[in-house]
Amino acid sequence: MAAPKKTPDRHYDFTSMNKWFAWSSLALLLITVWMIFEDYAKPWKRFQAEFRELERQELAQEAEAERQRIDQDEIARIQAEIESEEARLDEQRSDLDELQDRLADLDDKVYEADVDARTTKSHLDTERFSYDVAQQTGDADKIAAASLAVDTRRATYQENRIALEAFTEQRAQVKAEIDRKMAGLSEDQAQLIALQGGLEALESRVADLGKGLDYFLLNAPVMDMLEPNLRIDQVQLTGLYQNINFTTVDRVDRCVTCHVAATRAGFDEEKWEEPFRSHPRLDLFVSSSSPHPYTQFGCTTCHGGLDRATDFARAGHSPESEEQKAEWKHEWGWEKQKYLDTPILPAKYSEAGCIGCHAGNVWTPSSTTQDTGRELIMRMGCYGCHKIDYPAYTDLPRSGPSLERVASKTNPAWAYKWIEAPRDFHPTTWMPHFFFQENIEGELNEERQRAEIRSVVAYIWDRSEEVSYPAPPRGSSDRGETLFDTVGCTGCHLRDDEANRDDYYPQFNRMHGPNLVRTGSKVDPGWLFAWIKDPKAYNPETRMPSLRLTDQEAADLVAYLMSSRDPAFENLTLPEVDGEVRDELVLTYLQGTQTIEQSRATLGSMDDTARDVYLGQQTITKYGCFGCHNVAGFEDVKPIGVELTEEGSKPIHQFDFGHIHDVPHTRQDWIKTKMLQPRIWDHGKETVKDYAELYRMPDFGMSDREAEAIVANVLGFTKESVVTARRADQTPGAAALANGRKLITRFNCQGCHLIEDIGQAIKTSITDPGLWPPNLAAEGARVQSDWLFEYLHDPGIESMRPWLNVRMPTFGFQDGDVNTVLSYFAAREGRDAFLSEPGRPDQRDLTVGQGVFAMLQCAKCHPAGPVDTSAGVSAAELAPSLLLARDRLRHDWVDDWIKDPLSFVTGTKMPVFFSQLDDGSYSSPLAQGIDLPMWRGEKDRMLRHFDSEAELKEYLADAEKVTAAMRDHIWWGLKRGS
Amino acid sequence: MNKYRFLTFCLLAVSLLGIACGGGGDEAAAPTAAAAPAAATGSGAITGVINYANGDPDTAIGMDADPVCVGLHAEGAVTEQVVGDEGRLGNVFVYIKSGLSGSFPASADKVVLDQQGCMYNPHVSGVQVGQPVVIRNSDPTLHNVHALPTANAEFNKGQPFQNMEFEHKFDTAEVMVRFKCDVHPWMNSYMGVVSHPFFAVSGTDGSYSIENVPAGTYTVEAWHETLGTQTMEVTVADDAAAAASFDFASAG
Amino acid sequence: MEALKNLQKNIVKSQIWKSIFRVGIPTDNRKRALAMLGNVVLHLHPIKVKKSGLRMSYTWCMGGTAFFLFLVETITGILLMFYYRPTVEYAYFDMIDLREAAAFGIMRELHRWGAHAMVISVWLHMFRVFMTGSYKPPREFNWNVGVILLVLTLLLSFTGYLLPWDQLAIWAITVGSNMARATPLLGAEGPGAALLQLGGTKLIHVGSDARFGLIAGRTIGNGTLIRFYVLHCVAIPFVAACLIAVHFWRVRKDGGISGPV
Amino acid sequence: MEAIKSLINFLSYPQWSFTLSLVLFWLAMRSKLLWTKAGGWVLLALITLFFGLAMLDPNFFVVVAKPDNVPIVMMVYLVGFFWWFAMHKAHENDRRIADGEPTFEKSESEDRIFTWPDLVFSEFICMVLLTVGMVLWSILLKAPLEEPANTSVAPNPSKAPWYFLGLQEMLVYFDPWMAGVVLPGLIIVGLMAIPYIDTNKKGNGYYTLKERRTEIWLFMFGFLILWCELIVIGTFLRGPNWNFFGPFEYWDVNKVEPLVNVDLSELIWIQILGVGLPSNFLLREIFGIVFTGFYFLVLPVILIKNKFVNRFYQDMGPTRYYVGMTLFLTMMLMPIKMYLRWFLNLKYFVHIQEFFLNL
Repeated sequence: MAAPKKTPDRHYDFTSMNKWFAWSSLALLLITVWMIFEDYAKPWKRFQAEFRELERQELAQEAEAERQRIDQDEIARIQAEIESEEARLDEQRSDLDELQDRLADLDDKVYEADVDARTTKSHLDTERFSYDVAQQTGDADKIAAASLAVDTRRATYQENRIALEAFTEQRAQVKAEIDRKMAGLSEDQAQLIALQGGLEALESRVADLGKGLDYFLLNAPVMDMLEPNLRIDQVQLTGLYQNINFTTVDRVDRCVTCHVAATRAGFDEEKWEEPFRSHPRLDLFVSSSSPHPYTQFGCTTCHGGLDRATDFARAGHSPESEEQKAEWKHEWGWEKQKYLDTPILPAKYSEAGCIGCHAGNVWTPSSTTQDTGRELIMRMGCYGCHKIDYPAYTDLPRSGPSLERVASKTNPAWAYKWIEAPRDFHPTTWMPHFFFQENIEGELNEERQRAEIRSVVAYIWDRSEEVSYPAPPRGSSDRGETLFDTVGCTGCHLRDDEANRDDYYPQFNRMHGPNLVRTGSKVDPGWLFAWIKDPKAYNPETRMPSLRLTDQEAADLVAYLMSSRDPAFENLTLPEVDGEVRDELVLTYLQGTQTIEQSRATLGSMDDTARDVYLGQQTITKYGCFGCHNVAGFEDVKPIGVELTEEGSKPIHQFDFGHIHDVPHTRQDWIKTKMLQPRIWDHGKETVKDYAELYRMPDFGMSDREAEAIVANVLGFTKESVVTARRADQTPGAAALANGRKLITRFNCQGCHLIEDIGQAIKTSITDPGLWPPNLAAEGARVQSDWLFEYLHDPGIESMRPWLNVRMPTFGFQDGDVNTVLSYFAAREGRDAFLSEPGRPDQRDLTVGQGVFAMLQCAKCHPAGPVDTSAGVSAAELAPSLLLARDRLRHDWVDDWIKDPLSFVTGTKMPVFFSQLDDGSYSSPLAQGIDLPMWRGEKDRMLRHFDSEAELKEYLADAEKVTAAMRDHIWWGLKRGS
Repeated sequence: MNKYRFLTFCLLAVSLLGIACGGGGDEAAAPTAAAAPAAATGSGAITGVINYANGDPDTAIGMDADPVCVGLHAEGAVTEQVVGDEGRLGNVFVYIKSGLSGSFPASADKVVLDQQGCMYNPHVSGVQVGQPVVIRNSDPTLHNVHALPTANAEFNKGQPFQNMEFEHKFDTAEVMVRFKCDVHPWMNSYMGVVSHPFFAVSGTDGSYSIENVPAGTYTVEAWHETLGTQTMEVTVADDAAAAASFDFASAG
Repeated sequence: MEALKNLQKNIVKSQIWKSIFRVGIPTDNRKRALAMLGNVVLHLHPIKVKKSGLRMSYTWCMGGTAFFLFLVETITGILLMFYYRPTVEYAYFDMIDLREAAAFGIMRELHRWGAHAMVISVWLHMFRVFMTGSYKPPREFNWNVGVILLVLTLLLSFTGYLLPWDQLAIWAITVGSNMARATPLLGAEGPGAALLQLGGTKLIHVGSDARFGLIAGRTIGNGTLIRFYVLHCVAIPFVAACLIAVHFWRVRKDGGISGPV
Repeated sequence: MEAIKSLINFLSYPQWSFTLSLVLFWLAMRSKLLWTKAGGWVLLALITLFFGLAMLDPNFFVVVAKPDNVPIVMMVYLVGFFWWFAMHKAHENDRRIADGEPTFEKSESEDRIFTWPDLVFSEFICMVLLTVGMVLWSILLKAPLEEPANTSVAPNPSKAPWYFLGLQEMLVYFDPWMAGVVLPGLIIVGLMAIPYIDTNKKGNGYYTLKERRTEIWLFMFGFLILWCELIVIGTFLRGPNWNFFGPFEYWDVNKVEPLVNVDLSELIWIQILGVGLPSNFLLREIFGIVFTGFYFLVLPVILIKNKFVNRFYQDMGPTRYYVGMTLFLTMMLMPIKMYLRWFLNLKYFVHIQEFFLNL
């Protein structure tokens, strides 16, 4: 082993070591700068800076326009005036100066006196306390001394105050004197400010938005922790929360950090692009005066997305199309947020956001898509198979007709053909296609389906009651047609083979009942006669009302309806099915509970009919027919579909996209595709899955927008994320509205009436607007609840508009339903449902009322007796009879209505006689009109109640008094039978 | 993403530079175009004739519902839809639909719409946005003026007394605004509300003339109550009248 | 220029300066020794080291890296504690805020990646120590301290994994902690747990077993979060810091950075 | 390309990849060429080439590019590098020892260098560079943050933190009490026991392979194969439902693998002896118990007869020998169980569900 080497002093070469050190330090410096930069340069800052500049330019333009607008001559004139005024004041300079001196002097004096007074006051308070102390000692001398001290001090204080007040008064006088002298000048200056103030304000705002040194310093790194212009703008939303794993966290919305202009008005022109646009409909959303102010509701509560995000991609923006996606990727670095369960709803579905608070009861023209979707869900009967635990979809009757007595109505062969393809028979039907869908093709499957359909028919006929009806009396098809078009059938029914549901979008009122084309090939005429005479006799649960038809009318209608026939649906026979295929299906079902051996034995013990009926029962269970129809034996069976109450919160990975790869993996795309092609997810699995395992959702023949309307609802069926107190529908009024609307949709009131500006579908078959059923806007303000209660129970009792052909049907409402309607109308107008009886006015008012009634020629339109139609009066010219007013109308409404009808019902024929003035009061034209020779008689009659003509005219010029008098005349002066 | 970083970085760099150079002052607000000036009217004109082939005549009106009206028309009244001499069509509203630029201050002249003999007079008329319309009742019976616009606000005023009148201004251009009387359903009138003064209504001889048109190329539209609309490209030169005649035919 | 030099001289000669930089720039061996002796941080090192101990190719610098990362984790961890609230309501959204709004939210990345790097460097350190046979006498004890530190490192990382309170976190911890269910004798589903009975009363069940103790509940929840937070921020770092001190001290006592004996 | 990918997918299934890695490990440890500089470069080039090409595959990329999986790629490189490096140095020193020269470390260990400035300065530079590296990593790669915690929705697969994935992988072959408690516990115990079992005085403080071949073989087998490789498998190759996926396979949630495993008792009583299972669990499991007893109690004694093992027995004495042997056999239980599972579908040697005692 070699001897140890001499220990060297150093190990490393320090030149290279220093180089290492230098380079690594430089790297550290650079990386630190990079880190700070990374932390500083957030995209939202760019948006804010850009918007600031855009706004500055906009304001600069406005300022420029304002400068142009200002009349320079006017300014020059005022400035000249100011100069002359100043010159005039200069002449009185010595006077003014003296006044100013006095003012200054008095200021001092006031100040001194004030200090004196306050000093004395504080001493006084001290003496008072000393007095309290003396009281506690109980020493009479001390008490007396203290009391004396208080009194003395109080006297001094009094003097101080007097002095102060005197000086203050003097000062005010001097000031007034000065002001008086300067008045001309001040006025001119005020004018100048009025002229130029707007411009100056604008210019100062422009200057504020400039990017000067201060701007850069305030927003420089590190400095920006103090008071930057560019900052995250956030709002905490109490009670509107993120629902995470059984805990809830208030939302903290930061959207306006980038959407800088969202809450501000005035950025809605084309040129403003997102994120610099105002939110649409600021009257409804976001603005502080709207019902949904930003500070209380934020953005993500309705729109979804990650509330706290400050980055485009992470916020969860959802592109509406592939092009938009590509553009966003390129422009904003968009990427799919795998870990965000609630991405922002695409714009076309954003109404789904309403449901969180409104539980699907928005019902205003501004939420059309969602309303349409809700109506579709109700009409298509989605809730029959899918539980949807929202008030709008619970406690609803089954959406389809009862099958408990169907054997009395039609024949099995027709039923077979109907089930096979309902839309072949009724192009607009809501009944979906269950069979011959894309996932059950092939010969064997078709044979299986034929067996299934036949067995369903067999089961239904097996269980159905059969009543035979006598043939109806002879009727005239022509008369029937007229009746059909005018009596009210067309509010709910179409009779049109060419009809296409989508053409009616979004108004489906005329599809409330079945399309009545081909009725002759479907039903038994005896049944039809009995049915339209009294629908409830056949099915007590039906929503079809009675129109109180006479036998002859009913017979005419039957004749008309039976005249629509289609040979393709007549004289049909049930097709034969392959018994083996049927038996194989029966065996499969039997084997669900039995061993293979047992099932064979059971099958052997059943005859042909029993096998059909058994298979029918199983098939009805499989397809859930009882979700929409009353089927005997299925009264209490649970619905077969997936519950949809929280479908909008279902994690995306729980949606089965099967082998379909061109549908984007989003909730909305899955649901929409499912609506349009319900069996698509079986694609490629048809042969691998067992026949019974295949998807069963039927095809409703939806159009694109129908599907989207439904999606706009289903997306909103989310887990609760709003505390109860923050939800809408919490007040009794809101609940009354919601219940009323549900009932209105259920009974299709809007088929005939215009309610909340929607409806009157019937007008397509009634051309004369005067013959349309009434617009029910303001109904709650107009009619008495007692009257409406009676009327809804039996609309036949009386008629306001005897000339109408269309009849208000008898629905056979329960009291509860009627009360729902009453509460709805009352809540709509924000009024109590009931009023007390008004007192009788004096004779003078009645006389004036009568006179004015004549002068305004009210009776020209409001018939006060039976209408003589021979005089060429068409219904369109007529208005409701006023004879019913006292029983029907609300007393407090009549004069309001006369004064301003348009404010209650847009488009009403009732003219405005009393124009509204700018101050909100109304003017009356009657004081002038009374002098016309033709009204001399009325004038004389009225004058008897007045001391002078002037007094009468004063009365007549007062719109309030006159309308009240008219009301009183209508209330007390018009009598039935007069 | 990198784009923003880069931009913000530049912003930062520029700001530092600005500070280093003693701070850049505010840029003066860029001078911008003032609000569109009132455009001048010109010296051209558009004239033409409205022809009407195989037309159906006007039909008689039954005024039985109101005896007052019957009294006012001893010889009976007819609808005024297709007034015009043989082969000509009156009551056609002709106006420049597009091609104009600039704005035109509203005339202060009042347009009168009279209710006379239970008819509107004139049956077809035109008015500029903001120009006052005076609506008068010259009959000794109740009329109500129910305007049924779509773009403007609806109004419905009762005029129970003879010689009552009121004034109204329209805010928005709209061709046409229909007027009706709810008491006398035969009463109809149409008023074209346009944003400029270049419109006319054809007379019974079918002729019309739009004056003071600035030179330019315009789309001119002719509107008729029952026969619909027709449009035509017209080029107007200074001090000359461009011709634009329309041919209407009854649908039957 | 002259003035500046004077100023520098005055500063360097001032009492304050001298009290801080006691030795000055070590220019001779005595000062080099003094510099190492007089400084509390540097005195972890001996005054002289074996040349082989200086060689990166020998030590791989993995122990030092692990210790440095421990310091990085401590500093970034303390900064993160200013923002982070260990409750099920806030934990996740504090993470979001760190990402979206907090200044220097990058601390979270530093902390997370630092933790991964620390685990790897500790393993490699062990690998190196084994490969040079440095566990052999007299370093058996220090090897064992090292093994404990290795376990603590894993536990630190494991407890920290839960804190973001996202799906990744709780399911990783669920999977990890489910194993405790099967601890022999002490886990409800562990072999022999059924034997621990007192008069027919089972002592070990899901409400009392090792897993329950680990996650403070039957399922991962707020209790787990608090428990892991305290373990992660206080308990384990404290123990680890103590053992690191012991580890370093033993390195010195056992003859410095190992080399051929 | 697709064919190669399918081949790699096939080969990466554990039974083949594990066997392959055992063979490669054996070859590598016996190779000399591999641990030269040229060998190192080739190795690096090959691994990088593989990663580079594989990253072009979307399925591979998705898994490897997950933020939390990046450290594992780093680990693969670092462990690979330091394995090579340690072996490189060991071979160098072995050559020197064979040539009668002092080892590299020995030659320098006598030199004492002042800590200031050499060590302090170099340490400082290391710290600076590490900081730069950490910050760079942090800027370029965002820490993952998934959906908020939700105890009712389990992600598929649910994975433990990456450094415990070896243990999670063991769960496939052992019950949790073994994979999660006993084995990790024994790993720690085993690590701690190393200095006391290893009686080899040589190789203290310098790299060598020849002088402590067995120790290094065993340690490397445990660390590289049973720990690191299982982590890599657990991270990159275990997908939904803990199913195995080749590196280029799509992680299909619906993948189903046949899973019919039998216990040793069923194998013997039913399949071999053709009689039913006895009802007494001790009798039922008798073969398993006997096998386990044989494995842990008898095998060490028998092995003493072996010449190679006998040398250790002589060096270590009985206590060290038996402790060491038990730890070794426990470690070897892992591959044994794995092979039995793959080729015999064996589930448990001993299956006493009554006490949750399943081995």
